[in-house]
Amino acid sequence: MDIRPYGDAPDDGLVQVSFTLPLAASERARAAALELALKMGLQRPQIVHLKPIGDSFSFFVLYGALEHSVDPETLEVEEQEFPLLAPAEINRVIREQLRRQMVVLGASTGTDAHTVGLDAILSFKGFAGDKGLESYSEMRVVNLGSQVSAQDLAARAIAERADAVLVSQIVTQREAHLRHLSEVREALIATGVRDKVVLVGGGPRLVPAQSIELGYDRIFGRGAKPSEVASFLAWKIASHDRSAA
Amino acid sequence: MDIRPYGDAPDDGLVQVSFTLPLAASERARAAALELALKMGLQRPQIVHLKPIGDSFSFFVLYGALEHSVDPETLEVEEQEFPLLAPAEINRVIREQLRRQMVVLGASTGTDAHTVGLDAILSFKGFAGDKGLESYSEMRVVNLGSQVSAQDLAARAIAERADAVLVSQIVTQREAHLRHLSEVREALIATGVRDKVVLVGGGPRLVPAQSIELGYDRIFGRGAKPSEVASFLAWKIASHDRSAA
Amino acid sequence: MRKPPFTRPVGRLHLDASSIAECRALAAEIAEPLNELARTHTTKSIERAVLRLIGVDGVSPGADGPIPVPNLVVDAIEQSVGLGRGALVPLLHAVETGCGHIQSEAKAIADGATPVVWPDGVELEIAVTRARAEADLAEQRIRAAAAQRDRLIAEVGEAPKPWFYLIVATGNIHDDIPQAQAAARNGCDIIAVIRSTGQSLLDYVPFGATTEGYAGTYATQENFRLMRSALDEVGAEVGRYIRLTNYASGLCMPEMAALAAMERLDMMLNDCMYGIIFRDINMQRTFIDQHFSRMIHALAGIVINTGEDNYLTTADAVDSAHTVLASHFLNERLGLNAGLKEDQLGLGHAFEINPELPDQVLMEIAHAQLIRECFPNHPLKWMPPTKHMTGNVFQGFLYDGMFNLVGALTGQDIILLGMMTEGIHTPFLSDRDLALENADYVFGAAGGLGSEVAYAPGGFIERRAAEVLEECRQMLTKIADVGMFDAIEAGMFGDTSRARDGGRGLDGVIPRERGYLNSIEDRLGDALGIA
Amino acid sequence: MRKPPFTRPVGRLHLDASSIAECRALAAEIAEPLNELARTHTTKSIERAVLRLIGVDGVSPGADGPIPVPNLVVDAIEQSVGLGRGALVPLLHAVETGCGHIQSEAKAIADGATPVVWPDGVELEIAVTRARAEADLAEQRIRAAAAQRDRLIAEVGEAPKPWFYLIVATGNIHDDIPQAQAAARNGCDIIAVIRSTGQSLLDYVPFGATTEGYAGTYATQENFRLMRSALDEVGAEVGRYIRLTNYASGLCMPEMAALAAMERLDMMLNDCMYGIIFRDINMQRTFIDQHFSRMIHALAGIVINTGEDNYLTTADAVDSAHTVLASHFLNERLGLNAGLKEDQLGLGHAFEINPELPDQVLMEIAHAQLIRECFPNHPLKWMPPTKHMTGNVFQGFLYDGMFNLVGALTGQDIILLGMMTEGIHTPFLSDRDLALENADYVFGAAGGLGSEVAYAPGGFIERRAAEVLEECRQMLTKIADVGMFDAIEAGMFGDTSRARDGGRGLDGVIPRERGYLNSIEDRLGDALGIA
Ligand code: B12
Ligand code: B12
Ligand SMILES: Cc1ncc(COP(=O)(O)O)c(C=O)c1O
Ligand SMILES: Cc1ncc(COP(=O)(O)O)c(C=O)c1O
Repeated sequence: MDIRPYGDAPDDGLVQVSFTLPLAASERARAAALELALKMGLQRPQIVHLKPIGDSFSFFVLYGALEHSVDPETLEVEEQEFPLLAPAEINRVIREQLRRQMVVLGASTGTDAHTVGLDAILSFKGFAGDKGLESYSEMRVVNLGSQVSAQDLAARAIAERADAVLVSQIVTQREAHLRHLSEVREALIATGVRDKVVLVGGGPRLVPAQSIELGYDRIFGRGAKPSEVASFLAWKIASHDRSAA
Repeated sequence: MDIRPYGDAPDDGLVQVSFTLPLAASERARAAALELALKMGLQRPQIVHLKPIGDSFSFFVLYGALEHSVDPETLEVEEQEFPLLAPAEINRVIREQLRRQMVVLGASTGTDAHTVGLDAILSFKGFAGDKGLESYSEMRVVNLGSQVSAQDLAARAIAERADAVLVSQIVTQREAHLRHLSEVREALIATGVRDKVVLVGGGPRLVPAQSIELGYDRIFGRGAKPSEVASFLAWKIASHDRSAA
Repeated sequence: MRKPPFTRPVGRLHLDASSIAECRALAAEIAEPLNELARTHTTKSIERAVLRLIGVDGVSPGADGPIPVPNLVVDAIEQSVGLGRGALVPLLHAVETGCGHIQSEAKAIADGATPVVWPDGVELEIAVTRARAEADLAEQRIRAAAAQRDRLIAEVGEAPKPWFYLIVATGNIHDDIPQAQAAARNGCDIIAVIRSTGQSLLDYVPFGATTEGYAGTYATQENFRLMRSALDEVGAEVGRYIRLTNYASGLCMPEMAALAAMERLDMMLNDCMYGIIFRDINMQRTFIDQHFSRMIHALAGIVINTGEDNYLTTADAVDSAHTVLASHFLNERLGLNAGLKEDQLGLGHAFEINPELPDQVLMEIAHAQLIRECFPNHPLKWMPPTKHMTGNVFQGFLYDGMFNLVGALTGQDIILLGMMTEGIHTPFLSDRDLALENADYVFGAAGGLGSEVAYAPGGFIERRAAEVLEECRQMLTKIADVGMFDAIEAGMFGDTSRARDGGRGLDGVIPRERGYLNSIEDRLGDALGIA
Repeated sequence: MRKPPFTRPVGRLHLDASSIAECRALAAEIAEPLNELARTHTTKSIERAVLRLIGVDGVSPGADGPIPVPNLVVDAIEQSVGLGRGALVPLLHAVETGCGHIQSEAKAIADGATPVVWPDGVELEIAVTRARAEADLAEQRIRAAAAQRDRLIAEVGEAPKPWFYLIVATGNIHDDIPQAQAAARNGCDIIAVIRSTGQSLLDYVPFGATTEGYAGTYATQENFRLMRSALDEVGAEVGRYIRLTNYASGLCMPEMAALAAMERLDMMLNDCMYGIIFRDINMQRTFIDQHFSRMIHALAGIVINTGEDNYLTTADAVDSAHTVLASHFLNERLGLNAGLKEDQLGLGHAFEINPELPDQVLMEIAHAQLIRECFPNHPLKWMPPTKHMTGNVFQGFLYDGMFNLVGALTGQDIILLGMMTEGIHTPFLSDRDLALENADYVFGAAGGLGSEVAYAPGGFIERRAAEVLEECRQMLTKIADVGMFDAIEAGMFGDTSRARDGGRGLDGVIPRERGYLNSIEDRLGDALGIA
């Protein structure tokens, strides 16, 4: 069944929109804002707020009834491809698969200096009560911190005989994160280890659906939990038998 | 030249959107929100916030780059059809045209009990430093207050020999304002005085462009000033020679 | 919910206690003639309320749609034996001489099948006896609902104060319900279903479940029942008894009170002047109606909310701040006179000053704290910004937050949560949810300031509060001088002038004649000790 | 703007003055070895800064793009006569023996056309004399910029405090400019152009106007100049001198200070530890660089901003609140040692506590007021929430408002305005404008609370402040014991541990040898009275 946004009643379609136009506040600017709203599919759009910003910009808040609808049942929703496992289970899988500790290498790469997200996944303390990968007895975690170049990371992956490489990317302006993630993938390919590692990326503005286009085994987004990452790693080595690496 | 919204750089198209979907918070709800955003023309839409409201609604905040653009120069912008006049000038026009005081009848009609907007236009005190119609020596203002029925208003228009009828409509839920404005127009037509009065409507959710569809001589919107209304009335009686009424 | 322990800070402003006492004395003086008016008059709505309380209900078909039986009965009595002696006796006489069943006989009178007769002698005595018996039943019914409230609160749990109060207003009771439940699940403690525009001008209470209100949902007994049970359901789920509110206001004020009492509503907007000023309802009608309504509320354990905040939508919030306080003293006195206890007097306020004025927040604090200190035992209701809310929803969200903060600082009991879209439309589901997040944050994070903060002695806040109190004292002195009716005619409240014989509903005011009987009023008076 | 008169409330917390004095004494003790380190070492960036101050500028083509001439000259000197005696003498020797023009000879050395020679005897004396003369010119140049600032402020007008501080960050200087101007027109007093990710790790300063930064715009001399003149223009228009800020941080800290001094920037982010902890820059390099940078800032009349707020992005804001205060005492001491005056020490803070914690706002007030009282003469910089900002822009806008309120209550001088989209993206033009509206409202409406409010003696706020002060005293005692390097290695700041020989830039640290000459440092030392 098709649904539309719910403002105050079923199917009223009401949505709120705000944007700035590079126009001085004027009737023409209003008309332009309404025209854009119509193009977005807002029926009977109302400009409820217009604020001049300096003398060549105008900020608008609008409400309107969206003409578009969507049938949620027809949408492809990614089922999480791996099962969530308890730590003991994860450790057991690793032991069985690798017969040694799994080596997990993590870094925030390129010019990105953010480490809180990476540490949330790696460090013993973890995130929101969920312990990090360091707490798994069958993992050996090497946290390289931030601002690590793709080359250094690839070199360390070889040196440490890494089973998994975890890349954190927080800064997204001008698509910096995509560029940095690609650099790591290319460096791993160039050094011939891409197929020997599970390659995982993460950051608040990434979503799992980007895994394929980025050539990663898995991308994690906002609010990712260490236990999810650990479960994925266990599932991945089990299902793909990377123990040969 | 086509323009697009300006987030952080020219032509980046970035807009903010929020809405509620009648779905429990879930991956499917996310997918539905993204799908709607795409239909609105948001490229690379990002769900930056998802809040469950109870267990059958989800509130979303999204950002994305609008693919639509608009050329402001090609838009029809209503030029204000009348000139803004100083009070003395307005009084002079009325004197010349009518050779008596102009009778202005105002009311908030139907079930609408809001008077602040109407009083802002009519009362001596006015609005934001702009004196109301009562301050014009050549106007006799009859403020009927609120909750006036269309029939009573039409009857009073005849009794007072009104030159202008001003209708305020504030409550818009379920299009109450449009209904009430139409009732007044119909009542004036039924009693045969529609053509003898300048019919003006006003309220915060109305816009001048609605004048024609509503069969009003002029509609005023949010932030209307008494001096604008007075200027319009003067212009209207001068250009249409209603002095015969 | 992370509300810190609730306290009502007092003693912060070093107010002049004798001035406050003088205000109370003046209010009592002003209220006396209004009391007398209520004692000597009845209204059609009072009589209909009485009939409803003894079980008259339902509608009969009419030319323009169904007409409530209580209206038809009262009108039939008016047109036959007159209403000056009340509606109870003629109806119960018909009942006693007829089939004995109240609703059947009421229907018969409504349909013109049974003529209205004023009984004499023994028949009168029989009718009066029945009236007293019915009054006992009505009292029991009201008490039972109140007891049921207490039981449920004990069972599911009481919400910690301050109570978060939200409005639903879709116009459709079936849309209101899920919205109210969603709000309760996310932290709301009180749901008010606001009424359709125009309902307050109807001289009858619509019937049944309704779906077609404008900017509000019709208040009907069935809608009360549906919402009450939906809130009981969600209350059990969330472990907090969720209160329900509606409006005992407009031409049917007493009937709304009766329905609220029977359907276990918990709070009612019930102001002695709101209808006069903001709905142009006749002042005599209103003062008479409010008295009986409040007696019902008193016994029902319903907390009333007054509406002084509204004055400052038509008058200036700085210049007229004292009118709010003056009206509070009057609403308090009239409430106490009708048997309400202090803890049922949810005086409503907020002094919404233009946010562009310097020191706006300091003035808000001064005013709010002043009310807190003048009414230390009252469950005050703190209102959010409305008039100065624009289409800038972001800034509006902040204003709401600052009002929440002032409410927290000054220990207000009931917090009506502001809507960021107040300047635009009746609230969206999400507006309400965001408002709850706002309040949850502000009260959780800053609520403790109430017991932590003191204001500079002789500082801006203290001086401003003293000034408003003094202006209030002067205003009450003047009103005591000219009387309430003159004061309203002079536009002293809300900058709006109303004539004593103007507005709607005066035709429904009837002087009580010798032989007038309202056994329910008598019963309530006894029970409340205000005979 | 409707800011009420600015006051710095003090004496509200009844702090233990002897404990504060002890903290200061401990900080002096801790700073001493760092001073000694700076006295006995130079760095490549210091030498480049010195060259820039005497007029070396421009770039020469390199394999991977243009290389700044100051880098090429310093590298050439390092590879020939070594840097242990400084870069001034060999360069000025070439100048004196060459065409006499500094930039030409620098270019010649850069291009390898002129060999680097360490002069002896008279030639050495001539070079040294020239160095002293150039130091005079450099001093004049710096003083001239400072005087120009004073003149412009007198001419166009000074912004009333608190100053609203906004960040622009498009990456493109030509987009930054209109955004900064729009912000100034709508009430902003200070513009900070934040730098591209990665710039702080560059061991050179990029050249020219730039358009391609990531999440920030490259700091270059030309970008400084463009923005400075755009702000002068808009300042004249709005009648307020608009201050410009950038970052003397990262591997080129001293050069940034030099450029800032010459291009009349007004404030600089310039922390003694930020680069160590958040950019993994070597700690020896940083402590040496900060000293010389601060001498330049001192003479230039630049207000520095420190970055203690950042600690609480990686450490817990409640548990580690005292680390902020401890670091303030250290930044203060190191600043004073470098000749900065108290009114140039814009200590940065904010203790961003999880908004879901009870009493969050009370704790924010306690912490902010504590800093205010410990540093009563310092132009404190108050930071907005960042870490706990989510994608809920409405709630975020409210958090920002509450932080503004705390800033107002506690009399903070410089208010960095929070962005409702902090949790999402670098600010939109409209985010900044909304932030200005937010601050304008809060400071206008509630700013007066700062002089109005007192906190309960022995109450939560007072107790919390005392607790943090005591924890700070203990921490400084411990650091005085083990020394600064060990403290950082132990992760005492920002829960981040750095090794004394780790991180970037240690290779650019050079022990001063006998014969070391830095006539500019000497000149600054004399001028500042810290010789
Ligand atoms: C803390 C912080 C900092 C700290 C970082 C300290 C540190 N050591 O990490 C400091 C102050 C140093 C800092 C600096 C800067 N910051 Co910063 N910072 C933040 C802030 C406030 C919080 C980020 C955070 O810690 N989140 C908490 C963690 C737990 O969440 P998370 O990172 O999303 O991680 C979770 C998931 O994403 C995921 N995840 C993350 N990484 C990985 C990796 C893997 C393998 C997996 C599986 C999962 C995963 O799991 C984590 C747990 O769920 C954000 C704003 C905000 N509220 O988000 C800005 C923000 C991220 N910073 C920003 C910027 C621009 C900068 C600077 C570049 C500014 C400048 N030009 O100077 C500099 C950095 C310079 C550089 N070289 O990178 C921008 C980025 C804008 C954008 N989208 O491009 C933000 C969004 C602020 C803003 N609105 O402008 N910052
Ligand atoms: C004040 C107020 C009240 C006061 C009114 C007092 C009075 N005597 O007027 C009181 C408290 C009584 C009130 C009651 C109600 N209100 Co009311 N109220 C407002 C409020 C807070 C401010 C309105 C106002 O005074 N604006 C200031 C004036 C100057 O602006 P204005 O009306 O827009 O007028 C300007 C222009 O529009 C124009 N204009 C207006 N009229 C005319 C006429 C002419 C001829 C011309 C030329 C121009 C013109 O010129 C004016 C000057 O520029 C708004 C919220 C808000 N912030 O807007 C809600 C609001 C208007 N109310 C609302 C509602 C729903 C109600 C109630 C129906 C609630 C209820 N169910 O009980 C009741 C009214 C019942 C009824 N029968 O109408 C809604 C309407 C929603 C909608 N869009 O449908 C609003 C938007 C609040 C909300 N978000 O829910 N309200
Ligand atoms: C005190 C009071 N009474 C009544 C009402 C509602 O009016 P009505 O009676 O039209 O439903 C309000 C609305 O805000 C109010 O504040
Ligand atoms: C004190 C301090 N220094 C420097 C910076 C900027 O870092 P970078 O040197 O990478 O530009 C910041 C950023 O917030 C800071 O707070």
